[in-house]
Amino acid sequence: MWTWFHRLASPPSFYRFADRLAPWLLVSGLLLIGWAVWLGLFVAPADYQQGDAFRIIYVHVPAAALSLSIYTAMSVAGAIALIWRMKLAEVAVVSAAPIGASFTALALVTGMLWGKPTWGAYWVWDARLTSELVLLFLYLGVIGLQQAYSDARMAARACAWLALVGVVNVPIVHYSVQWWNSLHQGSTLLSAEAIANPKMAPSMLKPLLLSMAGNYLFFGAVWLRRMQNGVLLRERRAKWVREIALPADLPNARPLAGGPGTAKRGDRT
Amino acid sequence: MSRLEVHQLVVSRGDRVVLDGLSFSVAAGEVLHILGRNGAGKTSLLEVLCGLRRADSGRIAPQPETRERHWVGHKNALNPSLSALENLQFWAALNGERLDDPRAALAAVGLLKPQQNRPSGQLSTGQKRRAALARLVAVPRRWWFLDEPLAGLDVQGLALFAELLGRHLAGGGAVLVTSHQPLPGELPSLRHLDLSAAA
Amino acid sequence: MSRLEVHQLVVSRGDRVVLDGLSFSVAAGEVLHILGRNGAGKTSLLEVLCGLRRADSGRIAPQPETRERHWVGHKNALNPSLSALENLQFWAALNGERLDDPRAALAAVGLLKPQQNRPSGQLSTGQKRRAALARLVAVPRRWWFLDEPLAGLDVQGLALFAELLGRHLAGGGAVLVTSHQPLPGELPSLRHLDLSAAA
Amino acid sequence: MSAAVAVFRRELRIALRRRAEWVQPLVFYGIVALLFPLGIAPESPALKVFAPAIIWVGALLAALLGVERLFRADLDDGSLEQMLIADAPLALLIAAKLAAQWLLTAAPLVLASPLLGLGLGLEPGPVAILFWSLLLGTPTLIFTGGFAAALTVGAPRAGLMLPILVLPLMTPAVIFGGGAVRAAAAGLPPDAPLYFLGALLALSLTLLPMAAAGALRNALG
Amino acid sequence: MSAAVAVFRRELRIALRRRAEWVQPLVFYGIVALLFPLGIAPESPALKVFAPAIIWVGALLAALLGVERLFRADLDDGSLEQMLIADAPLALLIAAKLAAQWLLTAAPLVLASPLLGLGLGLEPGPVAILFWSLLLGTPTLIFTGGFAAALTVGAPRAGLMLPILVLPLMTPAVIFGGGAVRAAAAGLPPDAPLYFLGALLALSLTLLPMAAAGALRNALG
Ligand code: HEM
Ligand SMILES: Nc1ncnc2c1ncn2[C@@H]1O[C@H](COP(=O)(O)OP(=O)(O)OP(=O)(O)O)[C@@H](O)[C@H]1O
Ligand SMILES: Nc1ncnc2c1ncn2[C@@H]1O[C@H](COP(=O)(O)OP(=O)(O)OP(=O)(O)O)[C@@H](O)[C@H]1O
Ligand SMILES: [Mg+2]
Ligand SMILES: [Mg+2]
Repeated sequence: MWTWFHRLASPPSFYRFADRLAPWLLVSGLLLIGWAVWLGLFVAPADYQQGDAFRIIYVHVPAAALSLSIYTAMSVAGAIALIWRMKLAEVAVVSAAPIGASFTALALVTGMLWGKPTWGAYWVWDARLTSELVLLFLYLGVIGLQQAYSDARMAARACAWLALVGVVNVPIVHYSVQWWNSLHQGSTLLSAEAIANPKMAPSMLKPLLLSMAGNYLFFGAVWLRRMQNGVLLRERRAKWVREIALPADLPNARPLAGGPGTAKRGDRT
Repeated sequence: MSRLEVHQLVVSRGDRVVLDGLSFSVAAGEVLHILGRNGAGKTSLLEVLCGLRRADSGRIAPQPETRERHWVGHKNALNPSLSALENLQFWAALNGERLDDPRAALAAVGLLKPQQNRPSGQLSTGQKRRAALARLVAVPRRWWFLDEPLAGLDVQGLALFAELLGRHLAGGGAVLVTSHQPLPGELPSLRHLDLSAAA
Repeated sequence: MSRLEVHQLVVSRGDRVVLDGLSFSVAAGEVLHILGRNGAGKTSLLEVLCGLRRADSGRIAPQPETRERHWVGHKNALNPSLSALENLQFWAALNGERLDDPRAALAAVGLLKPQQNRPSGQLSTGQKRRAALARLVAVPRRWWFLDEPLAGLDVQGLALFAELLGRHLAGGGAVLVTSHQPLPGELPSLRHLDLSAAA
Repeated sequence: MSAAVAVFRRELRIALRRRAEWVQPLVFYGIVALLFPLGIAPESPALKVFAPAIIWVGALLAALLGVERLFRADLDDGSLEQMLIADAPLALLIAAKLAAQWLLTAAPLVLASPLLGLGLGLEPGPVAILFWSLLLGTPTLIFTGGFAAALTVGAPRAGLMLPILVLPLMTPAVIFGGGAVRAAAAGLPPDAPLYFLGALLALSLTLLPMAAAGALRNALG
Repeated sequence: MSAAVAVFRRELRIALRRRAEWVQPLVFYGIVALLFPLGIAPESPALKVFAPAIIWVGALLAALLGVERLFRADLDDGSLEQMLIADAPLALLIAAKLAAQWLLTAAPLVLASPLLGLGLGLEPGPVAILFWSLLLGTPTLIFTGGFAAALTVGAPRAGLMLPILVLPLMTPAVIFGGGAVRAAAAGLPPDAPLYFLGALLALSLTLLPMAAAGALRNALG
């Protein structure tokens, strides 16, 4: 197990492993999301209080849950990067940040859209909402910090430190509904007790769970792809990258100049 | 520890490899004068040896201990608001060293009372360099890593430095030093290491 | 203007008088090598001559005009985020000069394409110094005021500098330069000015 | 004049070395705006009362944080020396530097202020006044900050005069700026404070670069 | 340990020599504090509601402006290099630096807070809580700022990065600090937020210097 882990951590084998895994994650994720959307929009009944507005839950809740999970994952990867100086983990941190920021933004936007009909305002300075906004800024901080350094390795390790320290905000977001009397509703789904005996009608719950699973898989696929790009860019001078990224019958072809746009796997013909 | 061995050292800056598999060794009592064109990697090498920068690969054995080495880099490590004396005392306290007579150390590099007490931001280039070199006198340590210590020193400064160097070597110390000018003084145990790769 | 005369110049730093009634003159085609112990006031003198610092009294006649003089001080005037090329172009624009071929000027001091385009914070000490000296090549001006221009230059750099200097003097320029090492190259019109007052 | 243009473009170039640099000020203001509501109860009506003050404090902060670095880097690397002896009036160069600074740090705030204002619960009328007051007031803040930075960059002792010199310029900008918005919110004409802001603006644009140039020369000479 | 003491004493000594840099943040803090009471009608109840936020944001500003230059000077003159390779744990040295910073920038504010609080119309009960919450919270602010400064000091063009990193990290302290005072003002027990502040304090005093040390080593290596 440990040796397997070690081998996987080497960039070329990770690259090939991810290459095989990512398409499966992507396809299954999209299928699940599609199924959930169909069930959620056309099969599930309208809510007796909120009418059809509640259906935004199928986007909001998975996005919000992912926004927290991704930050947590980043900090775990960050810890690995800092303790074992593992390059792959460094790449993992910086490639997760933009995805996390997107999901956070999505959670915020869907939340705001949902807030208008239910609370009568797009935005209130409520603890849950505010701390989620802080989370977005933390993600943006990671992205900005990465760009502030000219050395990719240093940048990634700085981001890892930030991810580690910033993770204190994650429990604050999650428990904000309990610690402050909040407008936002409490955890009815995402807690151990709630999973044991759900309070939601099964026809509404099922699409939600499907959508959750689909989004996680989708995230996995995107993360792997971004990590692949990151690894290629980092290792652009290594032999294995040239073998992958350059046509074999062009021996004089120059190594990749770098830049995210050039490091695509599609270059192999 | 009387010998420092460096094996197959690889050091890169940004994404260029600056030192590509460098090996050498230095023994007690020796001066290693590191030469090389501008950008050859002299500063980078010393920084790696001092533990200020990580090498990509290679081995340094035994890595000199903190309390056994001196580092005087391009920068003098003088806070401009504090005097040369205060800076020296702070440096000693930082390293847990006791200074018996810091003023004597400063005088040994040619900084007299008025220059010792003035905020070091008000010293001239060469005077600042001397204040940095005073650390070598104030606390005896076996390994000296010096990056262009002669920069800015006047003729008298060079003579003082030559004297210091001679005393240090006689006492069994070793020196790794970069400099674009020849080292002053009689140095029987002088060896050269030329890094002249084009940058 | 083909002669710079300095009369009874008095310059003080803080409340100490550093130069106390200095007089000398420099003519076109000459090099004045300013010598002196650390802290003798060489940098202060050049700064006064360039208009960066006020003299307490004395006369400089005629004060060289901005567009007629070059100043390369201890500091290189390179913004670390900008490349050597961009720094050179900015300097030219600041002074209303047009550069025909800035890249050639950088190449003339030994900075090739990769070093021209890299953020100058990522250059080595000697490479930075060269980037500063490129200003001398890029824009011809009659008066050069150079404060330790040789600091950090390698052997090839010294040779390049000697060449520059020779060409400048042949063209009727004049140079006031401080340096603790002898100036490189054949300089028939070299004169010395020794400020060696104890500081 | 072309020298001033060169300084302006250089500042922008240094700042824009990084992709997406322009997002930074916006994120910054977002965070500042968010801080205040955090300190108080969520839907307190006090928020609305304080909205202009909050936004003005954001502008003040940006002015402070940005100009602090303004001369420091140039002093350290020696570029400032070259500017001092360049064949161009120093005051003009400083004005160009400050203008670039305004564009980079304050202009985004001015543009985003309507959004921030609405987010903090202001009505559209006062929001428009907020926008204009910021447009008139932020250059004063930046120029005053630049002057303060020039004073402190070289001469340690001059700094003690700082409060005396800076307070009379910065406080009025902030007070009148807030005042204009409050007047608008109360349905009163906001012209008087706006005129005052305009006067301050004219004063600071013309006088402060010269004062800063003098301070810098004095600090380094 | 004696190395940490040396760092602490050096910081104080430098600060006393460079009083100008000192006055600047205080002046600006003064402007901010002045601005709020002036900004609204004298007896508006809004002021009272906002008092804790004003004081807390003031503390935050002081922390932010102060840490900006925390490592910069040492980086420039090379002292930081010597600290990195000194025979003393870097985290300890950083903690000493930050402790000195707290004493210089935050302690005066903590001491003045009762006065400020009463001046802004708070009752004595909440004022006491305000004092304690600041005492517990300001070290967290300074240490967080120090960590962010360590992250950005090596970056060639950090721009507004520092405040962007600092402010979100500081929000928890502001949330709990404001919360405690609000609870006290509402007659509720303020223990819970104070405990949180205490926990944050313990966390940041122990962990952040280590994180800052790691970040610094990374930024310079
Ligand atoms: C901008 C506004 C909003 C933001 C930033 C936001 C944020 C979040 C976050 C971060 C979570 C995940 C919490 C966790 O995993 O611990 C969440 C969950 C949830 N949100 Fe929102 N939300 C917003 C508005 C709304 C609105 C208006 C509603 C509906 C009235 C809503 C309903 C929900 C529900 C039902 C959950 C799942 C809670 C559970 O059972 O665990 N949200 N929201
Ligand atoms: N921060 C950096 N990022 C990227 N490359 C750098 C950086 N600093 C230096 N370099 C490059 O690394 C190489 C080695 O630099 P180094 O400073 O070690 O040279 P050096 O031998 O000390 O030169 P000098 O004689 O000029 O002092 C140079 O080519 C330089 O351009
Ligand atoms: N800012 C200052 N305030 C007060 N005195 C200063 C200041 N800067 C330099 N001095 C003093 O002025 C004298 C002349 O300094 P200057 O830098 O001109 O010497 P220099 O001849 O260039 O020396 P070096 O050979 O070391 O470069 C020195 O004694 C120095 O200590
Ligand atoms: Mg070097
Ligand atoms: Mg000098």
